[in-house]
Amino acid sequence: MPYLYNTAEDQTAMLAAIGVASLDELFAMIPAELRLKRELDIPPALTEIELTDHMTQLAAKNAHAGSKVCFLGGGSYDHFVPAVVDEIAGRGEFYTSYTPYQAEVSQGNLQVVFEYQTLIARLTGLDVSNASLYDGGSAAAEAVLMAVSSTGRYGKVVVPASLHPEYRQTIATYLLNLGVELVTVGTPSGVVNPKDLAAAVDDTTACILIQQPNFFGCIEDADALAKIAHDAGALVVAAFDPISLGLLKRPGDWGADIAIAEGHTLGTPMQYGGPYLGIMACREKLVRRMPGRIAGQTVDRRGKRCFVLTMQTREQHIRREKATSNVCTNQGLFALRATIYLALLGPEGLRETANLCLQKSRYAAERLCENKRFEPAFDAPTLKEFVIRDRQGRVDELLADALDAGFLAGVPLGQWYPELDDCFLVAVTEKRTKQEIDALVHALAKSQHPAATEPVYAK
Amino acid sequence: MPYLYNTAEDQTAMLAAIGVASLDELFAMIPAELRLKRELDIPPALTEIELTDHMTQLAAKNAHAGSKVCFLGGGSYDHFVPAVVDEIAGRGEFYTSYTPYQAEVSQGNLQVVFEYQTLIARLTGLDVSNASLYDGGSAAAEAVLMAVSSTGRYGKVVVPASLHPEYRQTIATYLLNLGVELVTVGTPSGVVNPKDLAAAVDDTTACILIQQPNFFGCIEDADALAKIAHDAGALVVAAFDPISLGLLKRPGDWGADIAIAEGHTLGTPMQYGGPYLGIMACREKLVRRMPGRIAGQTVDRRGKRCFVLTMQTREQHIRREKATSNVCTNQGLFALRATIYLALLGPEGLRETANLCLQKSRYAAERLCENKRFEPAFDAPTLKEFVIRDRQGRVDELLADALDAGFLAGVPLGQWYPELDDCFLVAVTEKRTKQEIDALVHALAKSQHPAATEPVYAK
Amino acid sequence: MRNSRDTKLLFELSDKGCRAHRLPKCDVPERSVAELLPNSALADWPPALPELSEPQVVRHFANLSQLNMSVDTHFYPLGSCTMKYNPKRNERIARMPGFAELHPHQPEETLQGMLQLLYELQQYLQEISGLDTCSLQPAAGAHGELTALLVAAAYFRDLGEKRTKVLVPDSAHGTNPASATMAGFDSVTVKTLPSGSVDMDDLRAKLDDQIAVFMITNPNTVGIFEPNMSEIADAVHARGGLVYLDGANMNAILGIARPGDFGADMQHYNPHKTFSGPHGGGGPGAGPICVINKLAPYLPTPVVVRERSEVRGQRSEKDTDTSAPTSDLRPPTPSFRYRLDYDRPKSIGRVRAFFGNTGVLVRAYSYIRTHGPDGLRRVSENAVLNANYLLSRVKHFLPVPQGDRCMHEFVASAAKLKAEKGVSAMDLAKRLLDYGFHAPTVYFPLTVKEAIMVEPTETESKQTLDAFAETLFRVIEEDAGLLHDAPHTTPISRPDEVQAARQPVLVWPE
Amino acid sequence: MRNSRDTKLLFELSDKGCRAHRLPKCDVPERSVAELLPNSALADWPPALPELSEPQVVRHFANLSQLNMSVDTHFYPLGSCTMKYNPKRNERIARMPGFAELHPHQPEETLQGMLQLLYELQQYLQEISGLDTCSLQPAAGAHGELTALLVAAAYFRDLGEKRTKVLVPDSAHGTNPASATMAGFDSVTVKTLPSGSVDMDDLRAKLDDQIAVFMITNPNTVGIFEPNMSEIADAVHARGGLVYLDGANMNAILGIARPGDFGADMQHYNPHKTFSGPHGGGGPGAGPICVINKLAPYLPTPVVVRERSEVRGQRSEKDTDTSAPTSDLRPPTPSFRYRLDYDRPKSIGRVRAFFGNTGVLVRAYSYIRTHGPDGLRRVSENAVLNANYLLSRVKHFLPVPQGDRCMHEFVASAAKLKAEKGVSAMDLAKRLLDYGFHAPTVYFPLTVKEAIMVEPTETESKQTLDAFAETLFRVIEEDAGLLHDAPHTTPISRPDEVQAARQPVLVWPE
Ligand SMILES: Cc1ncc(COP(=O)(O)O)c(C=O)c1O
Ligand SMILES: Cc1ncc(COP(=O)(O)O)c(C=O)c1O
Repeated sequence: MPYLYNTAEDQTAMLAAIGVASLDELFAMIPAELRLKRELDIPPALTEIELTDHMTQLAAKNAHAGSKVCFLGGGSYDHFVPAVVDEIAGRGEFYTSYTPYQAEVSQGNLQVVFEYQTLIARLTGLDVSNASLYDGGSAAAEAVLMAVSSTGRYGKVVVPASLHPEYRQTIATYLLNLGVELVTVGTPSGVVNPKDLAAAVDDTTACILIQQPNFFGCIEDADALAKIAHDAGALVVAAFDPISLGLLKRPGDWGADIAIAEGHTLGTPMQYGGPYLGIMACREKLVRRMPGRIAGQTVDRRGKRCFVLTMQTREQHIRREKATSNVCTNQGLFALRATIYLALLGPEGLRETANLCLQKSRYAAERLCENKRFEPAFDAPTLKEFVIRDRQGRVDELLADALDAGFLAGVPLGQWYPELDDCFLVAVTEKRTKQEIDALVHALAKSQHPAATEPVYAK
Repeated sequence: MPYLYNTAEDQTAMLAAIGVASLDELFAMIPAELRLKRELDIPPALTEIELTDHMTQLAAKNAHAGSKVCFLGGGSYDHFVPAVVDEIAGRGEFYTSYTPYQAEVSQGNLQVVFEYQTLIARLTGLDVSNASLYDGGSAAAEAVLMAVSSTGRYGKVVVPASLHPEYRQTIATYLLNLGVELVTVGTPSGVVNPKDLAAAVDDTTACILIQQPNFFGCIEDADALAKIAHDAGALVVAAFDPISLGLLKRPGDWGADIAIAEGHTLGTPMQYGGPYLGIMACREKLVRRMPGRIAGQTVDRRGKRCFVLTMQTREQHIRREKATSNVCTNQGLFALRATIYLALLGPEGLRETANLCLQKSRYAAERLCENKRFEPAFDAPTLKEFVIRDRQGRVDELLADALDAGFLAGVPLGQWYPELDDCFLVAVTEKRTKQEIDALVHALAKSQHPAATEPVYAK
Repeated sequence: MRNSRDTKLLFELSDKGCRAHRLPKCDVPERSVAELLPNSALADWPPALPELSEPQVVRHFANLSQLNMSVDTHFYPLGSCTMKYNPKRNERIARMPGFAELHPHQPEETLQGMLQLLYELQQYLQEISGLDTCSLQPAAGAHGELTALLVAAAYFRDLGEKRTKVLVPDSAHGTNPASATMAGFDSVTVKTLPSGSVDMDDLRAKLDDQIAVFMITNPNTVGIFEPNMSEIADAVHARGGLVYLDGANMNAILGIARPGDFGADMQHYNPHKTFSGPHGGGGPGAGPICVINKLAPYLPTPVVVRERSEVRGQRSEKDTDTSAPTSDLRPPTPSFRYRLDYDRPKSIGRVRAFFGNTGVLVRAYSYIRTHGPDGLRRVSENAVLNANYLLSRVKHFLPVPQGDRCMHEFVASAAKLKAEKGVSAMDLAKRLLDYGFHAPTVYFPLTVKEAIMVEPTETESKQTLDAFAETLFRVIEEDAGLLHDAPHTTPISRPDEVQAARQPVLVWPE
Repeated sequence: MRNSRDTKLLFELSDKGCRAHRLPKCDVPERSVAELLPNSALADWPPALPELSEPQVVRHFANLSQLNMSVDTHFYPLGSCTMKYNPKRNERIARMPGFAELHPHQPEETLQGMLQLLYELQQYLQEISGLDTCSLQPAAGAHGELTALLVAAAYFRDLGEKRTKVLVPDSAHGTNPASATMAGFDSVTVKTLPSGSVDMDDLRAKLDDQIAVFMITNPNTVGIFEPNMSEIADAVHARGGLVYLDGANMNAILGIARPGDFGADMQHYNPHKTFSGPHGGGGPGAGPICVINKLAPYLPTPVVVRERSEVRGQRSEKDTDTSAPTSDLRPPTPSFRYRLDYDRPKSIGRVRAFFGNTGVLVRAYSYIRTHGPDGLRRVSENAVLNANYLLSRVKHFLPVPQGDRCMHEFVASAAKLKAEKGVSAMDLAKRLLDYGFHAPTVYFPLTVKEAIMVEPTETESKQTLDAFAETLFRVIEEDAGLLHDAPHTTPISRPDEVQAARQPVLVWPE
């Protein structure tokens, strides 16, 4: 075993020092009848050469954003990761250290967390950020729990259908045993109709959760929706896309009390959905209800500025069953990556990235809809992704053909929205070129099947 | 420009401090008529996204050892590079530092060089090693110059045809203007015939250079050849393959006074032939003639053990035209990689690696020659690579077919040895599996062309 | 060689007009943003991010990194955290585009390699735990706890049983009671004895028909194997309750004993501990859970299933049984197809978006494949050997209440030292830093006074353990004053935590 | 946080029986080595390499690395070395398997991407130098010098001229005279004035028909542009000699002035300086050379040529002219094919095995493509701006003999300080280390007493330059004793170099 240090000689010496005759004797405190009498039934050991070979073969069985042109979105995006992010986050002093419990030998990590919190606060227009949560979905659920406990309203939580369906499912699961009702407001037009929301919100409502831009890529009338909630004394939780804040109003500026996001888009690769970065920020007054770790600035005994984990009385290791959350290990490495990423882009870089997504995605949408077969599913303006309706209703066929042509062309929506089973979601990041977009348009146009001459399927 | 720091404001302030009106004025000391009046005619700047894209496309136009099964040898080999080597050598403190001139802030590099020198001395069975040279070829030439100057024999240098032809060419180029004759002893049998060597060596001979195993992969009778040289008062230079020393007698033990090698096989990828690692070791008495940097152990002012560059009076920056060589920048990063690699393998790991090369290459040779079309070109035993004769003399056709079948099957020898234009060199490293070897045998058997039915071409 | 200039805050280093990352020109017809997006949604100014050059960014973070201790640079015997070596080969593998650049919504046909890996990992984890079915979805150990408790709740709801209580030993990690609360249960504390084992009388007193789950950490947090494990499990089961195993300490029993065999009905793993996933300075982790068959229907969706199917796409006889006999683990033949099964009507749903912390799972898979059956057993043997060896050296000068033996870790107490010399566990921890050792975990578990929890892991050498023991001895002999002010050689010393909490400064002002 | 245990020598850390890297079982029928190889060729025992575990290896080298200053961590104003930032994007690119895993003997059809890159790089280097043809083969600057001098020798031999002398200014880098000797020439030293410019009288005195080559560094090693450049070139050419330009200082004149335009017939580049190739703690480098047309036939083989050819393989009209008009640099169309041209009868042959230090050249190509024409010019503008700014600040307290202006670097002198206060250039250099700055180059060039050669490069900020200048000022004011013993905060201080040279210990004893 390449990772075991002790040699046979060492082992003998150590056993002697302990005063046992054998390794086996070390396990004497495990009752014999509870011991495993056989070897584990798992495959035999592989050397590094064999393992690398085996994993290379497994990897080769996957298509990926490097081998196909990726237009997939829906909460995960093929944004560019600058080389600096990989190089710095690949330094052992960062990725092989633990949560910074010993401040004296963790100032690197602690300062990064403090810088991260500041960046997130500035991004969101809110007062404070925590050190990270698991991902966007669980962050949404934590935000809802936070709203419930801080408002003391155990009645209901209102979310629109335009919220990421997996976020909605996660919230539902978290609320399962807490007796809080999860109300979903329909969004047939692709965005929340303020009237529908107003009808759903009342004085038992702990919060609403608005995603901006929403799951369909559409821009919600966030200010109006926030006002409805606030008028009812409910809190407003925003789910945002960090990249979009290069152009869009900050959640704190349109009324969000708590803002959460999936932060992988800030320098972390897609890696099949995780590990990602759960971002959470909130207003000052809510900070003592906030889950997760928080770093703060202080001075050491020599009066030197330094950073520590603080406000730990919220946390499980102190408050146990009364903690604001059970979260312990979070996503520190990706908070680091986000910090590096934002430091590299700066305000202009973030603006340009958002603008390229906007320009290219809108170009793609128009070009696609030059084809009579396709139409935009919704009228609302979009930023980075958009929903296309296939008037022939043959989405699976279409996407399969596109795949064969070398494109991960879109995410079919039927799996979450039966009424949208003739629709798919297309995302265009700053990495995509005009050439790639035009090629996609061409490939989708080529997808023709005998039955395709049928009368246009009626809605 | 992402790497420029100074902002417009900074620039203005700095120009003012200097007392010039413009950047242009800074170049006043360059006579106007010598200035370039136009822009350079090179392509416009690319952003990181565009550059990465462009380079990915260029890389995609190359086949490589990851996309084809590589059986190529002849001085560069597809050995496995453990991940630890990449990770450590990828640390900025190592790869972005300069030659360790300031010992106080370079102990990391200096200790690595000292460890490297010790490892090379132990590998070669010689007393001392330098800190590295450019590559195996130029190291061979430097060794020859070293032999000439230390023997004071400006008559001739004797090398066999079984020496790597590009090493021989390099030596010839280095000797061009020094009036030293380069004599090449033929090796029709694939190894040096002691009689032929004896006939070529006399008391004007500065040294012989023996490659073990030689360019054809064959084992030379090194002891006998070394004796011939020593009896004539000539020095013996050995060119060795570090991996082979897991099994073979160390150069110092068969009589080499100077040993050189291409060291990329110790943890550095093939990267199309460079940058590589020129290894050089020699006997104590020759050390003051050795080119290149050398680190030595000493103590600091507090008596603490430490390491410094030493014996610099050999070097160009002190001795200038009287230096032992002009080498300045060497291959430090690959000396580091070799040090890590050898530390990971240890004696057993090196032995097993060499043995796997031996076993697999011999298996491959036998399986190939089960096909009547092929025969071993030479009888001498081989370790990692071997020469196969295509009795149909259609080597190019054969290798082209193998390439289409997914194999980099061998190196045709005709380019250097017209008499061997029906032969090719096949190397098998520890990375190759039985499955891959069998597949190669199968692929070569399938290479059939109409003319292939011709009478077997006579030698 | 410290460089304090470049470790100023990003915001202090910011220089207006600097720019590291530049973007390509827009290659499609560009229109004004105002034309494309409603004004009401637009920001008036871009967010106030710092402005830096690329060299400055690199130098800033490279220098910051050197202010951390880490497993790659220092012995890190942080109890309960299993700070073992993180294999570099796994990092290289996880970076392969075929793993790192997969989009979570890709069609299954394009994910067969990844799904195969995940399917096989489910099998391995089931086999190692002795439990029947696995969910890879949870993002960390605590998340696994919550998920398993939600599964238990769904199970009892299905049975029509109203059970409100989750029993948690006082020596348990804080995430246990916190998870119980989040899952909607009342967390009831059960006493443990000084040895760390469960106080059976207290347990019996608190066991009733309201019990849903008993959460036990075994080996427990003082590093011993619960002596009454079977009794406890029987008692809980007799009341119709479920036994949950906190698997944070699995590093002690891989291939030695299986939770499923000693009474657990569910467990989580911490692959970032047991299976060497790097801790990343505070994550990522993963928290896969395994459960017995009767709980399987309630697991989160999706799970990975394997089908025998020759022709791609073609309808094929399904085998939802994800707990295929593990003898079935021979390298799968091309005649298998891997699918994500969403069709699980009784499932609790999701506990996060997307499949799971796949990047961590890829490393765990690589780790398990690297070791094989024999290797995993030897991991635990050596983890336990190292811990007992260190215990045998330390106990002579620092009392270890639990006694002379431990599993993968032990908990010493500085209570006596505190009383006699005024030197606390914290003082010892801080002083160790001066000698180039990371500190053990202190003040956990709460049941041991002045607790010093030491977990060396199997990847450390006898030489290192000896050096650590000698240093600890030396430190104890040192003058108390020296220790109170320790550390003396680190970038900072004894930050004022009270001020940090009283007047919190959580962001740098604009 | 230093960890001195794990930075013991590998040989001290070695523990018999340890093993990090394991190899697969032999999967072919295995035979005894004795059966396969002659006994006389076999070793009796394996080489005495240290035996270590993987975690130990990582911790050893990770800690060693932290004992280095580097560009990634510190300001590194080492004169004549152009320690600029090494872009991370280039490292990532060079690691792509399509570049890193190419075998040097692959057939050309499998190398079209690499050959295209190398061909285009030849073109760029020609354009930047204003010379006609390029060889990418040399492995470093000094190697380029040697190669160019061998080319010159072959040229004169071909002309039937016997020229024996190479003139080298006394301020030149040591590699210049050393290369002259290796190429078989007599190196003759030409004096320079305090300003660093060539002493024209001495030059004229030494110019005769024996001159083969005049080697000039311009901008020279004191960082000024040779005022008599044209005169010098004309004088040398008038005698039938060739002018060689040492291109180590190209960072000052990219897109500003071209050696070919100011009289050079040949030059080398140091891509590891000018084009940001990382120095690797002492290499790798590369030393591509460019020459005028009449010298082209003598360049080493092979060079990369481009052919117009539609059908692969098919015989095609060749264009050996590697100096195609650079306007030809538009992204090449698929109708080009790239070949290695070995058919160069007058070539000097080879100066190394294989094509060249390709890995370094890939980075140089990336660097040039990243900057483009405007960017390269701005690199030099800012390199010169930074140097002059620092000069303007330093000259007030440290004399700069060359005067008030410089190009990319300047040379100050501590001679006065030495005389008045007994503080040497070395003392200043050592003390700077305590403040987290790498030292400038000292005692080079030899023509300036107590030389302190400062090259900030363009990738440093005004803030850093200000901090450096202020520190230097502060250091000069400090007590001499403090400086004599400096540095005080580094891992070691003032190693005994005399002992190192007198009783050399060059290897660790077995
Ligand atoms: C005993 C124990 N249980 C549970 C946890 C929580 O695991 P995680 O941090 O992965 O959420 C930990 C981690 O510290 C632990 O030590
Ligand atoms: C002026 C000058 N010439 C030549 C060289 C030699 O270049 P290299 O070190 O790449 O061989 C150097 C490098 O230090 C130099 O500074």
